Amino acid sequence: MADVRLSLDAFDPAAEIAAFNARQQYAGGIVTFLGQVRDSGGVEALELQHYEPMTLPGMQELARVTEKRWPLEGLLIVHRSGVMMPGDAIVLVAAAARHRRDAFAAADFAMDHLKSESWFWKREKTASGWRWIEPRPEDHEDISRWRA
Amino acid sequence: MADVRLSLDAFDPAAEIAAFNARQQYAGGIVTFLGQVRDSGGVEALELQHYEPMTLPGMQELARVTEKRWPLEGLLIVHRSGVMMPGDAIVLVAAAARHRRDAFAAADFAMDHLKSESWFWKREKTASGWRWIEPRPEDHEDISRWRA
Amino acid sequence: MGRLEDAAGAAELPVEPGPVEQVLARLDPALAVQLLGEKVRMALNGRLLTDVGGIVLAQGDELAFLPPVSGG
Amino acid sequence: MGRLEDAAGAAELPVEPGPVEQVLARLDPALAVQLLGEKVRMALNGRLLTDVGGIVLAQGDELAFLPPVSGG
Repeated sequence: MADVRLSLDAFDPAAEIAAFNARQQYAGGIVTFLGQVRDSGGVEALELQHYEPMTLPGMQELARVTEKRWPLEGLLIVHRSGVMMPGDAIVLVAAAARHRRDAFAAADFAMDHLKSESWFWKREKTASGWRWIEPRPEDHEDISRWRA
Repeated sequence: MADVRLSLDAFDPAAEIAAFNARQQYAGGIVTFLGQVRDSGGVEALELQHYEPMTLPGMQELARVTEKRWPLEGLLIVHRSGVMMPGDAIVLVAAAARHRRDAFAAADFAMDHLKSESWFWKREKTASGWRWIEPRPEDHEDISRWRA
Repeated sequence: MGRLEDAAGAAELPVEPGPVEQVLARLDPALAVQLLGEKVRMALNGRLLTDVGGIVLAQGDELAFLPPVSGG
Repeated sequence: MGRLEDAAGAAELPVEPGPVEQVLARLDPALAVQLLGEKVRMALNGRLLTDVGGIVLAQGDELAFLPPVSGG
Protein backbone atom coordinates (compact mmCIF):
# COMPACT_ATOMS: atom_id res chain seq x y z
CA MET A 1 0.00 0.00 0.00
CA ALA A 2 2.88 2.35 0.77
CA ASP A 3 4.30 4.46 -2.04
CA VAL A 4 8.10 4.26 -1.72
CA ARG A 5 10.45 5.88 -4.20
CA LEU A 6 14.13 6.60 -4.63
CA SER A 7 14.27 9.70 -6.79
CA LEU A 8 17.37 10.30 -8.91
CA ASP A 9 16.05 13.67 -10.05
CA ALA A 10 14.51 16.67 -8.32
CA PHE A 11 10.91 16.16 -7.22
CA ASP A 12 8.16 18.65 -6.36
CA PRO A 13 7.17 18.12 -2.72
CA ALA A 14 4.07 20.35 -2.90
CA ALA A 15 2.71 18.35 -5.84
CA GLU A 16 3.50 15.06 -4.06
CA ILE A 17 1.73 16.23 -0.89
CA ALA A 18 -1.31 17.42 -2.84
CA ALA A 19 -1.56 14.09 -4.70
CA PHE A 20 -1.10 12.07 -1.50
CA ASN A 21 -3.71 14.08 0.44
CA ALA A 22 -6.21 13.70 -2.37
CA ARG A 23 -6.13 9.92 -1.91
CA GLN A 24 -6.74 10.01 1.88
CA GLN A 25 -10.47 10.44 2.31
CA TYR A 26 -10.55 7.89 5.14
CA ALA A 27 -7.83 9.59 7.18
CA GLY A 28 -8.57 12.07 9.94
CA GLY A 29 -4.98 13.27 10.11
CA ILE A 30 -2.04 13.52 7.73
CA VAL A 31 1.47 14.34 8.90
CA THR A 32 4.11 15.23 6.36
CA PHE A 33 7.80 15.83 6.84
CA LEU A 34 9.81 17.61 4.18
CA GLY A 35 13.59 17.72 4.49
CA GLN A 36 15.35 20.16 2.22
CA VAL A 37 18.83 21.57 1.64
CA ARG A 38 19.11 24.52 3.98
CA ASP A 39 20.28 27.83 2.60
CA SER A 40 22.83 28.56 5.34
CA GLY A 41 26.34 27.96 6.58
CA GLY A 42 27.89 28.43 3.17
CA VAL A 43 26.70 25.09 1.83
CA GLU A 44 26.86 25.29 -1.96
CA ALA A 45 25.67 21.77 -2.71
CA LEU A 46 24.73 18.53 -1.04
CA GLU A 47 25.22 15.07 -2.48
CA LEU A 48 23.42 11.94 -1.40
CA GLN A 49 24.80 8.62 -2.57
CA HIS A 50 22.88 5.38 -2.50
CA TYR A 51 23.88 1.77 -3.06
CA GLU A 52 21.66 0.39 -5.77
CA PRO A 53 21.23 -3.19 -4.50
CA MET A 54 20.25 -2.13 -0.98
CA THR A 55 18.87 1.40 -0.72
CA LEU A 56 15.39 1.08 -2.22
CA PRO A 57 14.84 -2.43 -0.76
CA GLY A 58 15.79 -0.98 2.65
CA MET A 59 13.29 1.86 2.25
CA GLN A 60 10.57 -0.62 1.30
CA GLU A 61 11.35 -2.69 4.37
CA LEU A 62 11.17 0.45 6.53
CA ALA A 63 7.73 1.22 5.06
CA ARG A 64 6.59 -2.32 5.82
CA VAL A 65 7.73 -2.07 9.44
CA THR A 66 6.13 1.37 9.84
CA GLU A 67 2.79 0.16 8.48
CA LYS A 68 2.91 -2.85 10.74
CA ARG A 69 3.52 -0.74 13.83
CA TRP A 70 0.79 1.89 13.31
CA PRO A 71 -2.65 1.60 11.69
CA LEU A 72 -2.17 3.83 8.65
CA GLU A 73 -4.44 4.70 5.77
CA GLY A 74 -1.51 5.70 3.60
CA LEU A 75 2.27 6.11 3.67
CA LEU A 76 4.55 7.91 1.23
CA ILE A 77 8.35 7.91 1.31
CA VAL A 78 10.35 9.73 -1.38
CA HIS A 79 14.11 10.12 -0.95
CA ARG A 80 16.48 11.87 -3.32
CA SER A 81 19.86 10.64 -4.40
CA GLY A 82 22.31 12.76 -6.36
CA VAL A 83 23.55 16.34 -6.19
CA MET A 84 21.20 18.95 -4.74
CA MET A 85 21.26 22.72 -4.36
CA PRO A 86 19.98 24.85 -1.45
CA GLY A 87 16.19 24.75 -1.42
CA ASP A 88 16.02 21.34 -3.12
CA ALA A 89 13.93 18.65 -1.47
CA ILE A 90 15.89 15.75 0.03
CA VAL A 91 13.21 13.62 1.59
CA LEU A 92 9.44 13.60 1.92
CA VAL A 93 7.47 11.38 4.29
CA ALA A 94 3.70 11.52 4.55
CA ALA A 95 1.63 9.36 6.90
CA ALA A 96 -2.15 9.34 6.95
CA ALA A 97 -4.12 7.74 9.77
CA ARG A 98 -7.57 7.78 11.30
CA HIS A 99 -6.07 9.30 14.46
CA ARG A 100 -3.48 12.02 14.55
CA ARG A 101 -1.07 10.49 17.04
CA ASP A 102 -0.54 7.47 14.80
CA ALA A 103 0.25 9.75 11.86
CA PHE A 104 2.73 11.79 13.91
CA ALA A 105 4.47 8.74 15.33
CA ALA A 106 4.72 6.95 11.99
CA ALA A 107 6.24 9.96 10.19
CA ASP A 108 8.65 10.60 13.04
CA PHE A 109 9.71 6.93 13.15
CA ALA A 110 10.23 6.73 9.40
CA MET A 111 12.35 9.91 9.41
CA ASP A 112 14.55 8.75 12.28
CA HIS A 113 15.24 5.53 10.40
CA LEU A 114 15.84 7.23 7.07
CA LYS A 115 18.36 9.49 8.79
CA SER A 116 20.51 6.89 10.43
CA GLU A 117 19.51 3.40 9.32
CA SER A 118 19.01 3.68 5.60
CA TRP A 119 21.65 3.18 2.94
CA PHE A 120 22.55 6.75 2.10
CA TRP A 121 25.82 8.62 2.35
CA LYS A 122 25.87 12.38 2.43
CA ARG A 123 28.50 14.98 1.68
CA GLU A 124 28.32 18.73 1.40
CA LYS A 125 30.27 21.25 -0.59
CA THR A 126 31.42 24.51 0.92
CA ALA A 127 34.13 26.96 -0.13
CA SER A 128 36.68 24.51 1.31
CA GLY A 129 35.48 21.62 -0.85
CA TRP A 130 33.47 18.45 -0.35
CA ARG A 131 33.16 16.90 3.11
CA TRP A 132 31.47 13.62 4.08
CA ILE A 133 28.89 13.93 6.85
CA GLU A 134 28.87 11.24 9.47
CA PRO A 135 25.75 10.62 11.55
CA ARG A 136 25.54 12.73 14.70
CA PRO A 137 25.14 11.24 18.18
CA GLU A 138 21.64 12.79 18.32
CA ASP A 139 20.60 10.70 15.31
CA HIS A 140 21.36 7.54 17.26
CA GLU A 141 19.56 8.88 20.32
CA ASP A 142 16.55 9.69 18.15
CA ILE A 143 16.34 6.17 16.82
CA SER A 144 16.82 4.56 20.22
CA ARG A 145 13.51 6.12 21.35
CA TRP A 146 11.67 3.52 19.27
CA ARG A 147 13.30 0.54 20.95
CA ALA A 148 11.81 1.20 24.38
CA MET B 1 6.20 35.93 12.53
CA ALA B 2 3.62 33.16 12.82
CA ASP B 3 0.73 33.13 10.36
CA VAL B 4 -2.40 32.37 12.41
CA ARG B 5 -5.86 32.34 10.89
CA LEU B 6 -9.40 31.42 11.81
CA SER B 7 -11.05 30.48 8.55
CA LEU B 8 -14.82 30.83 8.26
CA ASP B 9 -14.79 29.29 4.80
CA ALA B 10 -13.20 26.24 3.24
CA PHE B 11 -9.47 26.55 2.62
CA ASP B 12 -7.14 24.64 0.31
CA PRO B 13 -4.52 22.88 2.45
CA ALA B 14 -2.30 21.90 -0.49
CA ALA B 15 -2.08 25.51 -1.65
CA GLU B 16 -1.37 26.68 1.92
CA ILE B 17 1.39 24.08 2.33
CA ALA B 18 2.96 25.01 -1.01
CA ALA B 19 2.94 28.72 -0.13
CA PHE B 20 4.34 28.09 3.34
CA ASN B 21 7.13 25.82 2.08
CA ALA B 22 8.13 28.36 -0.56
CA ARG B 23 8.96 30.86 2.20
CA GLN B 24 11.18 28.47 4.21
CA GLN B 25 14.57 28.53 2.50
CA TYR B 26 16.38 28.61 5.87
CA ALA B 27 14.60 25.56 7.26
CA GLY B 28 16.03 22.07 7.03
CA GLY B 29 12.76 20.42 7.99
CA ILE B 30 9.08 21.25 7.69
CA VAL B 31 6.39 19.25 9.47
CA THR B 32 2.77 19.74 8.53
CA PHE B 33 -0.35 18.33 10.11
CA LEU B 34 -3.62 18.35 8.23
CA GLY B 35 -6.79 17.38 10.06
CA GLN B 36 -9.79 16.70 7.89
CA VAL B 37 -13.34 15.41 8.19
CA ARG B 38 -13.03 11.65 7.86
CA ASP B 39 -15.27 9.86 5.41
CA SER B 40 -16.41 7.10 7.77
CA GLY B 41 -18.82 6.12 10.50
CA GLY B 42 -21.79 7.67 8.79
CA VAL B 43 -20.75 11.24 9.59
CA GLU B 44 -22.64 13.49 7.19
CA ALA B 45 -21.31 16.82 8.44
CA LEU B 46 -19.16 18.32 11.15
CA GLU B 47 -19.61 21.73 12.72
CA LEU B 48 -17.01 23.70 14.57
CA GLN B 49 -18.15 26.64 16.63
CA HIS B 50 -15.85 29.37 17.87
CA TYR B 51 -16.33 32.23 20.31
CA GLU B 52 -15.35 35.40 18.53
CA PRO B 53 -13.78 37.32 21.45
CA MET B 54 -11.52 34.44 22.48
CA THR B 55 -10.83 31.91 19.73
CA LEU B 56 -8.41 33.75 17.45
CA PRO B 57 -6.64 35.51 20.36
CA GLY B 58 -6.19 32.07 21.96
CA MET B 59 -4.69 30.67 18.75
CA GLN B 60 -2.30 33.62 18.53
CA GLU B 61 -1.22 33.04 22.11
CA LEU B 62 -0.66 29.34 21.33
CA ALA B 63 1.55 30.34 18.38
CA ARG B 64 3.52 32.69 20.62
CA VAL B 65 4.11 29.97 23.21
CA THR B 66 5.07 27.45 20.51
CA GLU B 67 7.60 29.82 18.95
CA LYS B 68 9.05 30.58 22.35
CA ARG B 69 9.54 26.92 23.16
CA TRP B 70 11.23 25.81 19.91
CA PRO B 71 13.53 27.68 17.54
CA LEU B 72 11.34 27.90 14.45
CA GLU B 73 11.86 29.50 11.08
CA GLY B 74 8.13 29.63 10.42
CA LEU B 75 4.80 28.60 11.89
CA LEU B 76 1.38 28.41 10.27
CA ILE B 77 -1.90 27.67 12.04
CA VAL B 78 -5.18 27.69 10.12
CA HIS B 79 -8.35 26.45 11.82
CA ARG B 80 -11.80 26.22 10.28
CA SER B 81 -15.01 27.23 11.95
CA GLY B 82 -18.43 26.47 10.49
CA VAL B 83 -20.07 23.47 8.85
CA MET B 84 -17.82 21.02 6.99
CA MET B 85 -18.38 17.96 4.85
CA PRO B 86 -16.32 14.73 4.70
CA GLY B 87 -12.98 15.48 3.05
CA ASP B 88 -12.98 19.13 4.12
CA ALA B 89 -9.94 20.46 5.93
CA ILE B 90 -10.47 21.28 9.62
CA VAL B 91 -7.03 22.37 10.73
CA LEU B 92 -3.59 22.85 9.23
CA VAL B 93 -0.41 23.33 11.25
CA ALA B 94 2.99 23.75 9.60
CA ALA B 95 6.24 24.21 11.52
CA ALA B 96 9.58 24.88 9.86
CA ALA B 97 12.87 24.61 11.72
CA ARG B 98 16.56 24.19 11.07
CA HIS B 99 16.40 20.77 12.73
CA ARG B 100 13.68 18.24 12.20
CA ARG B 101 12.99 17.33 15.83
CA ASP B 102 12.05 20.93 16.63
CA ALA B 103 9.63 20.99 13.71
CA PHE B 104 8.02 17.70 14.79
CA ALA B 105 7.69 18.74 18.42
CA ALA B 106 6.28 22.18 17.62
CA ALA B 107 3.61 20.82 15.24
CA ASP B 108 2.68 18.06 17.69
CA PHE B 109 2.46 20.53 20.60
CA ALA B 110 0.34 23.00 18.64
CA MET B 111 -2.06 20.24 17.56
CA ASP B 112 -2.48 18.86 21.08
CA HIS B 113 -3.36 22.34 22.30
CA LEU B 114 -5.70 23.11 19.41
CA LYS B 115 -7.52 19.86 20.16
CA SER B 116 -8.19 20.36 23.82
CA GLU B 117 -7.21 23.86 24.91
CA SER B 118 -8.51 26.12 22.20
CA TRP B 119 -11.93 27.72 22.09
CA PHE B 120 -13.73 25.44 19.68
CA TRP B 121 -16.81 23.29 20.11
CA LYS B 122 -17.48 20.44 17.75
CA ARG B 123 -20.59 18.51 16.81
CA GLU B 124 -21.22 15.96 14.14
CA LYS B 125 -24.27 14.99 12.18
CA THR B 126 -25.18 11.39 11.54
CA ALA B 127 -28.45 9.73 10.51
CA SER B 128 -29.58 10.19 14.13
CA GLY B 129 -29.00 13.94 14.12
CA TRP B 130 -26.46 16.33 15.57
CA ARG B 131 -24.34 15.32 18.56
CA TRP B 132 -21.84 17.45 20.51
CA ILE B 133 -18.39 15.90 20.84
CA GLU B 134 -16.69 16.20 24.20
CA PRO B 135 -12.92 15.89 24.46
CA ARG B 136 -11.68 12.32 24.93
CA PRO B 137 -9.51 11.27 27.87
CA GLU B 138 -6.67 10.66 25.38
CA ASP B 139 -6.73 14.33 24.43
CA HIS B 140 -5.95 15.28 28.01
CA GLU B 141 -3.24 12.65 28.22
CA ASP B 142 -1.72 14.00 25.01
CA ILE B 143 -1.52 17.50 26.36
CA SER B 144 -0.11 16.43 29.70
CA ARG B 145 3.00 15.15 27.87
CA TRP B 146 4.14 18.75 27.44
CA ARG B 147 4.02 19.57 31.14
CA ALA B 148 6.77 17.14 32.15
CA MET C 1 -21.35 27.83 23.44
CA GLY C 2 -21.48 24.22 22.30
CA ARG C 3 -24.01 22.01 24.03
CA LEU C 4 -25.05 24.86 26.32
CA GLU C 5 -26.59 26.59 23.32
CA ASP C 6 -28.95 23.67 22.92
CA ALA C 7 -29.80 23.85 26.63
CA ALA C 8 -30.46 27.58 26.40
CA GLY C 9 -32.27 27.35 23.09
CA ALA C 10 -30.17 30.22 21.78
CA ALA C 11 -26.56 31.29 21.35
CA GLU C 12 -27.18 34.51 23.29
CA LEU C 13 -29.72 35.55 25.89
CA PRO C 14 -30.34 39.18 26.77
CA VAL C 15 -30.42 39.61 30.55
CA GLU C 16 -30.96 42.46 32.96
CA PRO C 17 -27.78 43.97 34.42
CA GLY C 18 -26.94 43.12 38.01
CA PRO C 19 -24.97 40.69 40.15
CA VAL C 20 -24.32 37.37 38.35
CA GLU C 21 -26.09 35.44 41.12
CA GLN C 22 -29.30 37.40 40.49
CA VAL C 23 -28.98 37.05 36.72
CA LEU C 24 -28.68 33.27 37.06
CA ALA C 25 -31.55 33.12 39.55
CA ARG C 26 -33.86 34.64 36.94
CA LEU C 27 -33.06 31.92 34.35
CA ASP C 28 -34.80 28.59 33.94
CA PRO C 29 -33.42 26.52 36.89
CA ALA C 30 -32.55 23.55 34.64
CA LEU C 31 -30.45 25.83 32.45
CA ALA C 32 -28.80 27.50 35.44
CA VAL C 33 -27.73 24.10 36.77
CA GLN C 34 -26.07 23.30 33.46
CA LEU C 35 -24.38 26.69 33.22
CA LEU C 36 -22.88 26.19 36.66
CA GLY C 37 -21.65 22.68 35.85
CA GLU C 38 -18.23 21.77 37.19
CA LYS C 39 -16.58 21.69 33.77
CA VAL C 40 -18.08 24.92 32.50
CA ARG C 41 -15.83 27.95 32.51
CA MET C 42 -16.98 31.54 32.33
CA ALA C 43 -15.63 34.56 30.52
CA LEU C 44 -16.63 38.19 30.90
CA ASN C 45 -16.17 40.22 27.72
CA GLY C 46 -13.69 37.67 26.39
CA ARG C 47 -11.65 37.24 29.56
CA LEU C 48 -11.74 34.03 31.57
CA LEU C 49 -13.02 34.39 35.11
CA THR C 50 -11.41 32.42 37.87
CA ASP C 51 -14.28 33.12 40.25
CA VAL C 52 -17.72 34.42 39.37
CA GLY C 53 -18.46 35.56 42.92
CA GLY C 54 -18.93 39.29 43.26
CA ILE C 55 -19.16 39.94 39.51
CA VAL C 56 -21.81 42.52 38.60
CA LEU C 57 -22.94 42.71 34.98
CA ALA C 58 -23.22 46.21 33.57
CA GLN C 59 -25.11 47.28 30.48
CA GLY C 60 -23.33 45.86 27.41
CA ASP C 61 -21.32 43.24 29.29
CA GLU C 62 -21.16 39.77 27.77
CA LEU C 63 -20.90 36.79 30.09
CA ALA C 64 -20.00 33.57 28.23
CA PHE C 65 -20.47 30.02 29.52
CA LEU C 66 -17.87 27.72 27.97
CA PRO C 67 -18.30 23.95 28.17
CA PRO C 68 -15.34 21.62 27.55
CA VAL C 69 -13.73 22.47 24.23
CA SER C 70 -13.03 20.13 21.35
CA GLY C 71 -11.10 21.50 18.39
CA GLY C 72 -9.01 20.15 15.55
CA MET D 1 30.47 3.91 -0.58
CA GLY D 2 30.73 7.35 0.99
CA ARG D 3 34.14 8.32 2.31
CA LEU D 4 35.56 4.92 1.44
CA GLU D 5 35.25 5.83 -2.23
CA ASP D 6 37.65 8.67 -1.66
CA ALA D 7 40.02 6.32 0.13
CA ALA D 8 39.83 3.79 -2.70
CA GLY D 9 39.97 6.44 -5.42
CA ALA D 10 37.02 4.76 -7.13
CA ALA D 11 33.47 3.60 -6.46
CA GLU D 12 34.28 0.07 -7.60
CA LEU D 13 37.50 -1.93 -7.82
CA PRO D 14 37.78 -5.10 -9.91
CA VAL D 15 39.47 -7.84 -7.90
CA GLU D 16 40.52 -11.41 -8.51
CA PRO D 17 38.12 -14.04 -7.12
CA GLY D 18 39.19 -15.86 -3.97
CA PRO D 19 38.86 -15.78 -0.20
CA VAL D 20 38.09 -12.28 1.10
CA GLU D 21 41.22 -12.32 3.25
CA GLN D 22 43.36 -12.80 0.14
CA VAL D 23 41.46 -10.14 -1.80
CA LEU D 24 42.05 -7.61 0.97
CA ALA D 25 45.73 -8.59 1.31
CA ARG D 26 46.28 -7.62 -2.34
CA LEU D 27 44.89 -4.08 -1.79
CA ASP D 28 46.84 -1.04 -0.69
CA PRO D 29 47.35 -1.65 3.07
CA ALA D 30 46.13 1.85 4.02
CA LEU D 31 42.88 1.19 2.15
CA ALA D 32 42.49 -2.28 3.65
CA VAL D 33 42.77 -0.81 7.15
CA GLN D 34 39.97 1.64 6.39
CA LEU D 35 37.76 -1.02 4.82
CA LEU D 36 38.10 -3.16 7.93
CA GLY D 37 37.29 -0.22 10.26
CA GLU D 38 35.08 -1.01 13.22
CA LYS D 39 32.10 0.95 11.90
CA VAL D 40 32.26 -0.37 8.36
CA ARG D 41 29.74 -3.02 7.43
CA MET D 42 30.03 -5.37 4.48
CA ALA D 43 27.47 -6.69 2.04
CA LEU D 44 27.86 -9.45 -0.52
CA ASN D 45 25.66 -8.99 -3.59
CA GLY D 46 23.38 -6.68 -1.64
CA ARG D 47 23.08 -8.79 1.51
CA LEU D 48 24.66 -7.69 4.77
CA LEU D 49 27.33 -10.02 6.13
CA THR D 50 27.52 -10.61 9.84
CA ASP D 51 30.97 -12.15 9.57
CA VAL D 52 33.32 -11.91 6.62
CA GLY D 53 35.39 -14.90 7.73
CA GLY D 54 35.28 -17.81 5.34
CA ILE D 55 33.64 -15.86 2.51
CA VAL D 56 35.06 -16.70 -0.91
CA LEU D 57 34.38 -14.32 -3.78
CA ALA D 58 33.34 -15.97 -7.03
CA GLN D 59 33.41 -14.43 -10.48
CA GLY D 60 30.72 -11.70 -10.66
CA ASP D 61 30.30 -11.34 -6.88
CA GLU D 62 30.11 -7.80 -5.53
CA LEU D 63 31.46 -7.12 -2.06
CA ALA D 64 30.44 -3.70 -0.72
CA PHE D 65 32.06 -1.79 2.15
CA LEU D 66 29.53 0.44 3.87
CA PRO D 67 30.66 3.21 6.22
CA PRO D 68 28.21 4.81 8.68
CA VAL D 69 25.14 6.03 6.82
CA SER D 70 23.66 9.50 6.85
CA GLY D 71 20.40 10.05 5.02
CA GLY D 72 17.53 12.50 5.08
